[in-house]
Amino acid sequence: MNFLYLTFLFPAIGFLLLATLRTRLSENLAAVIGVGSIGLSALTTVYVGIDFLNNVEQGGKYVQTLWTWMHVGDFNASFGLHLDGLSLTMLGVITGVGFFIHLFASWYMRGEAGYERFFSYMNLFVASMVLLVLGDNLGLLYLGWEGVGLCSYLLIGFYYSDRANGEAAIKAFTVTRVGDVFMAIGIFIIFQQLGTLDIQQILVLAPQKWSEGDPMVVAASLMLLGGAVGKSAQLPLQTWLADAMAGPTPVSALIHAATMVTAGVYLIARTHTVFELAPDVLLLVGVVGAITLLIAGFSALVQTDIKRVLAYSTMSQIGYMFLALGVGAWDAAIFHLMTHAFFKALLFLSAGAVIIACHHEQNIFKMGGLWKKIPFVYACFLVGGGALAAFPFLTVGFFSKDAILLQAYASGHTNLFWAGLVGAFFTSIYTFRLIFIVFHGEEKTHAHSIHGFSYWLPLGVLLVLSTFVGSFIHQPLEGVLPAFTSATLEESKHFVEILAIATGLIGLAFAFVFFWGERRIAKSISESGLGRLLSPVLRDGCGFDWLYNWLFVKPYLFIAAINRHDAIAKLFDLIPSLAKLGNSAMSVTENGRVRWYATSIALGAVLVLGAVLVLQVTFTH
Amino acid sequence: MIAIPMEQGLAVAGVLFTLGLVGVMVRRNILFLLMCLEVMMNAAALAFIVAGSRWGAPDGQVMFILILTLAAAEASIGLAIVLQFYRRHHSLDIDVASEMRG
Amino acid sequence: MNLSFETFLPLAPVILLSLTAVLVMLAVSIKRNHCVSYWITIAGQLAALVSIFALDGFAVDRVATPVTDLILIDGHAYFYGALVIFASLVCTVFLRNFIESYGNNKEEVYMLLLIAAVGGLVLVSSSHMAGFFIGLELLSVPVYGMVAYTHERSRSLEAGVKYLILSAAASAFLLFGMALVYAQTGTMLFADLADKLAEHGGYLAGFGIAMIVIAMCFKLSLAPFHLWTPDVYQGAPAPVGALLATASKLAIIAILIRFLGHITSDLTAVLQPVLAVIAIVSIAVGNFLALTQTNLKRMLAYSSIAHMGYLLIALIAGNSVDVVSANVYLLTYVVTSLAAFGAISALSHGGNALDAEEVNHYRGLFYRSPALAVALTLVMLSLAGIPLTAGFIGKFYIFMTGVTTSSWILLAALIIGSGLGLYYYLRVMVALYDRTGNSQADNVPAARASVAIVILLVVLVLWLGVYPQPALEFINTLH
Amino acid sequence: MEIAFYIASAIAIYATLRVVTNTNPVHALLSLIVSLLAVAAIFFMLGAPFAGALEIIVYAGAIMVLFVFVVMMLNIGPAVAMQERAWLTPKTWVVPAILAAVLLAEMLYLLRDGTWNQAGHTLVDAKQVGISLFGPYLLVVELASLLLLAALVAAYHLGKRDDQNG
Repeated sequence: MNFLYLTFLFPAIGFLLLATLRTRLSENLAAVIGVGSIGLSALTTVYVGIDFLNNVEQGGKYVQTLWTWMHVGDFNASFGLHLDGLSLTMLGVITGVGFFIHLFASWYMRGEAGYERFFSYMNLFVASMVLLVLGDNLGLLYLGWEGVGLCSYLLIGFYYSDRANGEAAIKAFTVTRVGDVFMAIGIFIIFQQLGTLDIQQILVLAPQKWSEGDPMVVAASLMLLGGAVGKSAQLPLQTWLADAMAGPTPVSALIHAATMVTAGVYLIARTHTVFELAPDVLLLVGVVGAITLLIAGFSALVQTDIKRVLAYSTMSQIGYMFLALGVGAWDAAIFHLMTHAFFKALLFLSAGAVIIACHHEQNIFKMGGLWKKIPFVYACFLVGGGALAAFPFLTVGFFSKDAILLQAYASGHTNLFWAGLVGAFFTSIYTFRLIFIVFHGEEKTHAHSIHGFSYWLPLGVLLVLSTFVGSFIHQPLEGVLPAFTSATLEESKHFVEILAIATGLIGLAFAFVFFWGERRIAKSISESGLGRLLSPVLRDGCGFDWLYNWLFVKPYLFIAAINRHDAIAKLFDLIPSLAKLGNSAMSVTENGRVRWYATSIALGAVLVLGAVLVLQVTFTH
Repeated sequence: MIAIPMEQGLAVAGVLFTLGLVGVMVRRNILFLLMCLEVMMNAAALAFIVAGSRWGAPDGQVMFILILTLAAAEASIGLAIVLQFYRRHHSLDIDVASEMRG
Repeated sequence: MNLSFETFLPLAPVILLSLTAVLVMLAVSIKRNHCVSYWITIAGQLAALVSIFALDGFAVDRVATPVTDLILIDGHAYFYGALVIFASLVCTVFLRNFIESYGNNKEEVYMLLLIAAVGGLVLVSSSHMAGFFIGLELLSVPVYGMVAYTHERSRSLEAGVKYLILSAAASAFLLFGMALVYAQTGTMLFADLADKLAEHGGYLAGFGIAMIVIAMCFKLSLAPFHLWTPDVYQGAPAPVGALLATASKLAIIAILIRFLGHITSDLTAVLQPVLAVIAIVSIAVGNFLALTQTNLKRMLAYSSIAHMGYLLIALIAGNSVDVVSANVYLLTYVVTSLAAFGAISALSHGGNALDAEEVNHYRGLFYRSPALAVALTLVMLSLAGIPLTAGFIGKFYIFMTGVTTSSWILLAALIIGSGLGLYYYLRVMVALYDRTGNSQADNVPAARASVAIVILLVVLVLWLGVYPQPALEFINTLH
Repeated sequence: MEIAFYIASAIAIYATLRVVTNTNPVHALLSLIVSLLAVAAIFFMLGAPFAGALEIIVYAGAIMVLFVFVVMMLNIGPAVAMQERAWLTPKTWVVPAILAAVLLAEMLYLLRDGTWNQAGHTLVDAKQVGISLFGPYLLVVELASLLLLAALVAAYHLGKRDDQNG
């Protein structure tokens, strides 16, 4: 476990090498550095993980103090890594899934301009993400949090020559920044109240300092929730994720599906004690998740871009995680986080393969009948999609989603449960709609077949993990997160399971009816009056962009237009002009003449000595 | 041996010191500047002797010898610079040396 | 008085440096050879540095060892002594390349440097007015010669004249002040000062101490005694500027800390408001003047005025001198300043009419000498006090001193000054990466040894910024 | 006999005033020597004969002669005196004089306030000074030699003409 710091160090070194050597590297060398650093990090994780599971008792932790930055009086800024079951799970997902995505990217990005730039950002991302999950205090966590935000921004705008991509990047950055501000305020509140940023201390001190429902703890948890919804693309800060698909597909797989967007879930799980002290806020987490999963599910139904379908499905799946957090199903949330990372990474990478096969075509209605050309990708999509739609027993998604629905039901929040069930229904529809349209039906483009080791290995591994095999992975969360307890858990188990299976299969049937073959019903609905009205709204994410445009952007531009001459800046302009005034006044004194310099010394001496004399006399009298 | 109040001796030193200071502020000729610096040093030396004689200890005179050393050192470097300065500018006007400012 | 070998053992660094100066003189008198003189100087200083560590051995329980009445060797003296020798060693390396192309005698400058280092060592360890005075003069007199060393440049000569006259006037203030203190107390030992001050009433000593403080303020270039600084920094050869900005300032702060530690609390209370005003004015003046400066040397001079203002906060906030804060601040400031002047030195040659001092010389440096440009960037960040650089740690300590003593006005000055500082440091950084501007110094190759030392110093800057704890703990054991 | 002290003081102050105001360098130097001699007289009166002797020999003798040499080397003619007279306008005097007056006033106020302390009651002869110099002050004496060495080297280098080499 002593090597824990290497999981951070390898990607960081990889980033530095790539960033400093830049174009001096050949593509192959850049790939070796970029992928190799993550590979080494993943190997370290495996080693550390085995060591941890063997040597640390259940619910235990391992703390590695890297260095004490400063220790002045009561102020102690030390940096440490904190490893427990939760962070080990996250670390495994980040480095493991991250490695396969990097490997895939080395194939996917080949020949693109800025190959080494891409890997330098990706390595920086992994380093920041590792810091985020391993940091033992909120300051370090925030550093990682901002680091991944930066990388997300850089990678969304990777193809910056296209203006739309730049705008998408700015949108993502701005929207998540709103969340980050809330989070920073939350951290300030916690520090002001508890006097520490150390997460473990916070978990201990919070119940001592606050009683349940204390206004301060409500405020703190609300602010943290604000940060979480921003990063995890939940209502009301969900609008950026669909546009974030402008980045290269491996980026979407790693950052905008598997890891970064789940940071909000991690944050809430990490500070669970604070949220448990504010039950209303915790319920709000669940409600936010439920609403998001529904809205995102609706929107996914009508998307035409293969990646946007997956983006909305990501929002909706994170909605499930939030829902799970909200009902207290902590380990179910983290379990779904992990399985989601597997199958969503698989789906995105497969989508990347499809896009490559179709010569960078992303519109699903221009594809079709691809299953013959790229059968392996088809298989991946079937398994990944099945997991997404929680296809019973064979896929990993079934086990995790079932756990969430079961615990939601058992916790008594039946409204949330029904919302989850409806969401599952829609998930099933839009998933199979995507598969039917892309892989079946008539062939519309001439797709070429694809080969390569670094293409099929990541897909193959993720494929296996997305089947029921993935559910055998044990997450050492006992003792780290509170266990879910409910009297009705056992008795409602079969009821919920049957309901969930039925919902999924009915959704599949609906999808078959609507989207198989000629898709007549689907077309007639979309051409009916209601369809014409609704589908554009749904396609644009239920009109949130439109709403925010009117609510924030337009008024902001309006105010900006009124304030064109910038009255506030005038006030601030005062500072430079004052400084300039001071500068020119002082410059006069530097006239280069020794006699004047001597005079200033004499003047200073007269003043100092006079002051000392007066003070001495007054002090003694 | 004349017993006088120490304060009067210090007053004389003070007067000499301020006279030297005035000279440094007023004169433009480097040679005069150096002389005025010598005056200031000498005033400090006088103050030390006066103080030493109040306590009847040799420390004042030891300090005087140190000041003498310093005065000699500064005078020699100062005069070397004066020579160099005169060679370069054909003038001893210190205000010529105000190329750097601002 | 019994003087034996053991008595003088703690003075080994001083003796070694003096011997080295004499050796260089003998070497010159046998045959002039730049290389030989240089290596003798380096070897001597290394030996002195080693002797300091050998004598101190990072001891946990230091015993203050007096050598006659004049010198007191304790942790404080060791720390500052090591820093002074380190600074002069680094300046020696910078000097070599600089002086190589100088047409006139090259070797004397090393003698002057060594004698100045001796002065610094004596100053930091003196416990008596006589040691104080002779140390200060040993530090100043050789520097007059070094500032004007390249007297073929009219600016160097001008700087020499200015520094000589004003510094001598300040010395006169110092001496007169000492005489007044002696007149009232009858002692020149620091250790007896407080007792005797209490015993013999009167205002004379207070007045004298104020005069001493004025002279110190002049040497530290604190407002309103700061006017000489930019002219002298600009005119002096860049490596000499480095010495002035580091070794000289260091030693003077060291003695000031020691001296102020021995006066009575009544007098401290008198001096505090005065010094507080000086600190605030210095911060304002230094930062204001640096704002529009396009000459890097002058800018560094102005920034040093502001930095000394910050440092003064540690000396005056609260009832006693916050020695730890001052030490930490000086350590970070010295390392950073050395690197800054080192970068200028690396691009400057004694044979040229001017040093590489205009910001324009550095425009687009990144594309000519990337390592130096990155180093200079980090130096500017450190001077501005950006986190993860040494400068931040220093400023943070000062800030903590201000907070713990509730000196809100001083803190406000610190914060506003740092804000202003950011502007002009960033401007230099921008120039380094500016591809468009035409550069005036395309043909000046950077000196390899100097660049290597600058990079080493920058590594130190980063190390102090990222992992300062060992250094901080070491400083905490000093007192 | 205190009158002797006051006379010597008056001479010192007057001669110094002449140094500061004189326009002719040689005359000023002579005045400075007079001032130094008067101060030396005060030293003798205060029981510091060794210091007095040194003041005459080293200060008035050696250092001032150095000045005289330089004045002669530069061969400054009457033009300089004219120039000096032109520079010494009342305008240049006003501010420095006021500053100095205030400084002096501060000092004199300081000295007036308090009791008189007798000085010049004990003779401290050369022997005592010597014992002191080579006893507790030994280090300072050694260091003073370094100071002179530094001054020697610096003056040698700075005084050299550009066309001289080696």
